[in-house]
Amino acid sequence: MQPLLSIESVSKRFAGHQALHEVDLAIGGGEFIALLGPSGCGKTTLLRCIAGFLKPDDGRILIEGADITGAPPYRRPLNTVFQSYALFPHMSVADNVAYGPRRAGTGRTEAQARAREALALVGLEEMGERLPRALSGGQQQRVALARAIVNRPKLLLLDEPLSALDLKLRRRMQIELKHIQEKLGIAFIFVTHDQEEAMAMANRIVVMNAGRIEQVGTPADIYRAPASRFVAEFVGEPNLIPVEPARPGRMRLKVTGAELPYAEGVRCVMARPEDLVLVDGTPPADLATAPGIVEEVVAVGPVTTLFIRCGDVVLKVARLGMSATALHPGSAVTVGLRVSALHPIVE
Amino acid sequence: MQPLLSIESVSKRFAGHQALHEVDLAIGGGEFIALLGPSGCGKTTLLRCIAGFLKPDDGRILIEGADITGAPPYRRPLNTVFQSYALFPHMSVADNVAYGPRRAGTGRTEAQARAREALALVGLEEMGERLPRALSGGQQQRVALARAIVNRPKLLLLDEPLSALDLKLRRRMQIELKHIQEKLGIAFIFVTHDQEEAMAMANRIVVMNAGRIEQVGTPADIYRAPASRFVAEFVGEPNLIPVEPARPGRMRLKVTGAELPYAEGVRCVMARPEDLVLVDGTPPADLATAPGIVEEVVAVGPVTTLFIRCGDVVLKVARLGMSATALHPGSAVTVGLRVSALHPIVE
Amino acid sequence: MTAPRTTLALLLFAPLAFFAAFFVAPMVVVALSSIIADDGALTTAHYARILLDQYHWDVLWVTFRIALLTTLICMLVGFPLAWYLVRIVRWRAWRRACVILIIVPLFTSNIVRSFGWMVLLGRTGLVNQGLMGLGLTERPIRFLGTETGILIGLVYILVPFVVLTVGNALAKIDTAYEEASADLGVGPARTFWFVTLPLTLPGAVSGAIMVFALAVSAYVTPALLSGGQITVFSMLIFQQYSSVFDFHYGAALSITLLVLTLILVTVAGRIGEGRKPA
Amino acid sequence: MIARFLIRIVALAALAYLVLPLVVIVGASLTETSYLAFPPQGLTLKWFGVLFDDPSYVSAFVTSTLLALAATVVAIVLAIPASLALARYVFAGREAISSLLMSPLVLPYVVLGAALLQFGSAIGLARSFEALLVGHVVIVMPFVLRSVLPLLTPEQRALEEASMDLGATPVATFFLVVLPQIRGGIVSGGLLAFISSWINVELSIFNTSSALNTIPVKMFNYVQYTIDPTIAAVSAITIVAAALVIILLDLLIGLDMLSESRRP
Amino acid sequence: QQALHVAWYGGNWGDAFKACVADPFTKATGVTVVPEVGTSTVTLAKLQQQKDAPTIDVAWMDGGVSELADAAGVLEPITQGSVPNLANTVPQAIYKKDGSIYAVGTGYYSLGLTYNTQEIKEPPASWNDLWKPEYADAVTIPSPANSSGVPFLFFLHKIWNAPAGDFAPVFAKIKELKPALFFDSSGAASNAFQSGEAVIGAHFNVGAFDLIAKGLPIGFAVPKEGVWATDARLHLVKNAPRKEAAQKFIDTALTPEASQCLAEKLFLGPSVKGVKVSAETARKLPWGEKGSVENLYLLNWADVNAKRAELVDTWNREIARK
Ligand SMILES: Nc1ncnc2c1ncn2[C@@H]1O[C@H](COP(=O)(O)OP(=O)(O)OP(=O)(O)O)[C@@H](O)[C@H]1O
Ligand SMILES: Nc1ncnc2c1ncn2[C@@H]1O[C@H](COP(=O)(O)OP(=O)(O)OP(=O)(O)O)[C@@H](O)[C@H]1O
Ligand SMILES: [Mg+2]
Ligand SMILES: [Mg+2]
Repeated sequence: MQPLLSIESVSKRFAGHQALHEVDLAIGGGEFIALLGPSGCGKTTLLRCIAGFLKPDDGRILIEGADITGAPPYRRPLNTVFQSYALFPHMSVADNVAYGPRRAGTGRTEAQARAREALALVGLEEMGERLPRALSGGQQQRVALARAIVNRPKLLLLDEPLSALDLKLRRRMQIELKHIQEKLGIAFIFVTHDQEEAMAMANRIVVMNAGRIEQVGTPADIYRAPASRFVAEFVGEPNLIPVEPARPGRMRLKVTGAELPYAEGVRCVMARPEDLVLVDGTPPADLATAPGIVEEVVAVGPVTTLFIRCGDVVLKVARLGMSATALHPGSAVTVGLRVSALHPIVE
Repeated sequence: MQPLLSIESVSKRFAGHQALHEVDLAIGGGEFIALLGPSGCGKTTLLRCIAGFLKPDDGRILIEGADITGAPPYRRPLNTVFQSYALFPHMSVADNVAYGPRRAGTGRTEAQARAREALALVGLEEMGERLPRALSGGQQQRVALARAIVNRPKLLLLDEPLSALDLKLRRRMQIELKHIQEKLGIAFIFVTHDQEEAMAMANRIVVMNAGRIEQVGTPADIYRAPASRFVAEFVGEPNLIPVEPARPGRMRLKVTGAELPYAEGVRCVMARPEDLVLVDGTPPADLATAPGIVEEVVAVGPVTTLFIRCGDVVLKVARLGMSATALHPGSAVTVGLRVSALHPIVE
Repeated sequence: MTAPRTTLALLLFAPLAFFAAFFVAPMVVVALSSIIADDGALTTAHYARILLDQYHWDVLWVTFRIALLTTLICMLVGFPLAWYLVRIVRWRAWRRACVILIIVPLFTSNIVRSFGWMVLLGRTGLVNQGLMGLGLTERPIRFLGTETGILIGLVYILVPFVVLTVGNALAKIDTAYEEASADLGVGPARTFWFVTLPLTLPGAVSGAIMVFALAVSAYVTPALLSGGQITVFSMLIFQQYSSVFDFHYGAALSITLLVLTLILVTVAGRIGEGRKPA
Repeated sequence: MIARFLIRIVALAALAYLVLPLVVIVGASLTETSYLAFPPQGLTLKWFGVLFDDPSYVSAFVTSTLLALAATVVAIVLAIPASLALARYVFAGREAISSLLMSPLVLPYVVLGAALLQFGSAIGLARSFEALLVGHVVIVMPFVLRSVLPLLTPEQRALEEASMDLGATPVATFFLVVLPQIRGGIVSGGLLAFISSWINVELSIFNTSSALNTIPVKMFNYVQYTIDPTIAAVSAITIVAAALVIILLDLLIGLDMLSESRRP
Repeated sequence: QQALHVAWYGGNWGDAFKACVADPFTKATGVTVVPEVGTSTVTLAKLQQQKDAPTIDVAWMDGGVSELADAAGVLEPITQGSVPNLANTVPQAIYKKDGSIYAVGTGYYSLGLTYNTQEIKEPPASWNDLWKPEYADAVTIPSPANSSGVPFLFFLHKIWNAPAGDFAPVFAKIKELKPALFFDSSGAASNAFQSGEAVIGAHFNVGAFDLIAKGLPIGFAVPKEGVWATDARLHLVKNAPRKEAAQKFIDTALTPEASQCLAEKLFLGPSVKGVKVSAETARKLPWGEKGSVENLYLLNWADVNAKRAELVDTWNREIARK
């Protein structure tokens, strides 16, 4: 099937800085794509190329097979929620939202009705008469969202649309966004630097680094089988345990001494904190163990993370609930890890 | 002991909107306070009253017992890290940081030395010569921090200083901030809308809602024993299980039928998702159980949340790791909950 | 951003064509006539006559000094006024009334205004009467026919330009910067000096350049208020065009003033601008 | 507080300085004497009567106003695209073009006036309304440019992008988003432009004729020989008319260009 | 019939030209007159610029500028046949070059001593009174920007008997003067006198008597050295589009009625022979009560124009700087 959006080897360079480097990506209709990456990696640049505010130096962008690389923004069947909101300061909130329909030729009353509907969707039905500057940051962001979805585009680009919202509202908006997305069948490209958000919402996650795509995959793929150390570190907290060559065809974990089949270019393996357990008494046979000392205990909501020093390496062990706070820095413990849960990191 | 900062029944009203409603708060020296609340609840307003940019309509603000309610900002022994950074665009980074000491009469060399020191503290010693606009968002935020701490104030106000950073950098900055705070012994009032951040960093959390303080307490207090439904919902994902009056002096959980001592005004009790477990076989005696059907499975990093319908109520059950994804929507399960972990919510 | 050529052409075509036809072309005529001798031959004699003569440099110095002082005083008067209007006045009706008061004087004819100045500043004018009445001076102070008089007149018509440009710049400054400064323990006066002033500088420089340029080229006001006792460069030019009728020499004078002023203004603009477009 | 008080004093003194000559002029226009006198001796409106009886004054008023208006409008129409190009793009010759467009500001008007007359007669444009107009447009355009350019900021650019993203064509974007954003600059620049055109003598004087006379040139010629209260009356009318027009403008499009930007 | 375009001066001059010449002309011929108001120099500039297609038919210009206009070749000879009233004109007022008439005077005016009668009780008798210490900072004389400025230097040169061609003594003396202002327009001088800024100085009889007529305490004196005078002249523009009407207009200006009218209104000394004026007016004529055109110091404009640039330059360097 023809993808909704194809990005073919797009490059973009700013005065000596390669912001995008031969980026390839294909997105199907109705997909929810999260674009994840550190600050300055080129997320916004890629979005602006898709929206038409930047012309790629190289490569093509197609929507439903039609080359739109050179098309002006206002001819592209997509809308954007801007990182800086970019609300029109001289128009009321309702007029901001009604702007798109009005330009598309919708009558005044009809456009206002649709604006009201969109504002209701983001929980701002009563703010229509205000000017944007009379709203708080989070409220402004929701107006920007309402303004972008009111036109029912095929593709919505969102540049960190939820970053200014509090967790509760963010969760609500995540769910609502997802509903909106599913209900309208709009494909979303959602830029975020919050990997939990990306995992909770996206069908697929695109991880970018320094102008390149590092990995594209489902949230579980990205989380459990990161393609690089960068991805492993960027998406959640990894335990990166160094390995050394052992007898031919094998390599050995530095911490527990457990052995793994040898793989070329692998210097360490990754285990997520939740893959590690604390062992009381005799460990089950499939667990490799190492003794350690608790260094720090961080309890954040449902998860408590223990930082446990095992020789040179500090291992993070996640436990559910706050009960783990019974352990204090200095306690001696035994860490156990399932060798089958280890994922080799190729460098 | 005299508190460092006392806020006594401070109210602030903007053109018909009550932004702060008789807020009372006392903060000791060296405390790390997180101000948590939804967008528009008055966090920034409260901070601006403390900093002196807004004059409360009512109430008093005292620092070490001295009434500073009417004092101009430049006479208050505290500094602010602004939500928008507000770095002086016409000065180099070093000059920005040296600005406070210089204006306080410190000599040029001495001020520059202190600026360098403060910049080193935030890891930017090499950026002194640059202009703020040549830095990334995260770096700008750290400069703002350096500028605010260089004067060694007794109290530092931080308005969402980390909200623009990606998760990885934010985690690093959280740790660094905490270290700086402990090292300098400065009290921090830290505005955030991220409850994980608040829990990870603060000694005490102040939860605000609609211009009022809902609860003040340690992270564990707030998380485990929220004073209201609002706090319970704002800080993490609660299971709110309705209760009904049972035989005299007792009330009954609607879901499992377990009984609790009666308390006035309680309509529901809270259990965190990590307090609930899935039961295989015979449950232990201290667990109340209920059968249910899995509705949805959401895996976000280390935690997988199962949404399980038990009659009218959907219960959230948190499990560590992605193994839980073996359960699919539609599976029949038994949910168990420890009655001792339940916290009644007073309305 | 690099420009799509067609967009650029579209935007610039009309203004450039207009300027080419009605500014550049006539000025080329002037420039050409400045290098033509009476007999039609090419010559640099007019320029030599200007540039090799100490007198012209003296007049230039007077001209630029007056323009510079005018600019300075305009800033000193206009800045507080702009500040007052933008930051202090809370009552909108009064601010608007002030804006009107600032703009309206520009509409009055120079000549009538010079009568006003005579009534106010003349030998027997209200100011001198007041000063003498208070015993502050015995003889009337001469304002008219002095550089002071010219300054008073020029500042009068040029101050509104500063107020409007600086006022616009002030209104645009994000107050967060001033709050940050106050937060760092710096009082209002020094916050102004170290933060607000530098931030308004681009606007102020733009206003100052406008004032300086207008003051350098002003003719009617200095002519009326100098009482024929001080010569500024534009008077020399006017003389050639209107009473001596030496158009070649007049053209050379014009080009000299134009070039020198442009150089000064460009240098000042470089210093004040600093900000490059995105 | 003290600084604030001082600023108040300076500002009020400056306002007084701006107003005093106006008081003298308006006062002198009311004198009963046939010469200019201040304070006025007796009060009369007869000098205004003289003006209104003289159709040439009325027509000069109309010419001046039309000319200033047309020059301002043309200058705005030309300056906006030019400033968009200068603010938005980096291109070869940008600096040169910017200096060129600003340079009429530093040129004594009399030079341009004579040059235009000379050049204009060569192309058959001398001493017509059009000849006056093009000259005025040249000298007033820098005011509009200088006022509009600083408003075309990157933040402003983001709004344009948002507009186009929502499907508005560049033209629609210009009228619905750009124009409202730079209105303040256009208004204040346009006002300066209008004023500069309205009071110009040096440039106009070469291109006026009997049928085509502007108020300042008419007054200039008049006062070369005689000064009497009629010219004070002309100025007084101008003052009142200008004030009324500004108030009207304020009501119509809002001149709140100096109001402090309020942050949320 | 097309309207006739006549360039003349502003202020009360224009009013008088209209009342004394244009109105009777229109009444007689039915041709309306459109005034092109401007100073002599601006008028000349306009004539030069539109040499090829003039719109102005007749132009009033001052002595001095008149010669420049002739040299610039923008004038058409006036002939006896087309302007019969030339016969009534005093010979001094008919300006010829190479035998053809390029200009004709319509009345003389002078630059005399004008003073404030409240401040100065005795009419001043000599130009040298301007240097009296009690008038310091309250004196006015024309600057070279005024059409009388350069001629006035010649006049001073003559009354002080300076060596021929050497103006240094004149400038030296002027340098000692403590002026309120050097006026560059007649209006500026009037302004200075009516505001009290100047109490004594040179001013045109036209302007001075205008002030007197308005009730100001001003006096006009012809000192013992005499006064310098010039005239307002009419010129026929070369290739004038309405030549015949233009000639008729000039003819009208040379009638005794017009001349008398100008004398009554502007106190111009008539250039038409045998014009009678009232005793009241006679007192105000440029040559004083008893004089005639013979008493005027009329310059040779060729000399003036030849030295104009040099004198302006010297003035700039010596006088107009502090
Ligand atoms: N107009 C420009 N000129 C020069 N460099 C630019 C420009 N725009 C972006 N860049 C650079 O290109 C890189 C990618 O920027 P981009 O805005 O796409 O990052 P981002 O991934 O969106 O970051 P963030 O999460 O901070 O928004 C950065 O290093 C940035 O400095
Ligand atoms: N100057 C003002 N005028 C009118 N209303 C205001 C003003 N400042 C704030 N408000 C209102 O007061 C309320 C509290 O605003 P405040 O900025 O304190 O919220 P906040 O908790 O900091 O929100 P956020 O998390 O979005 O920054 C909001 O509803 C806001 O709209
Ligand atoms: Mg970005
Ligand atoms: Mg806030």
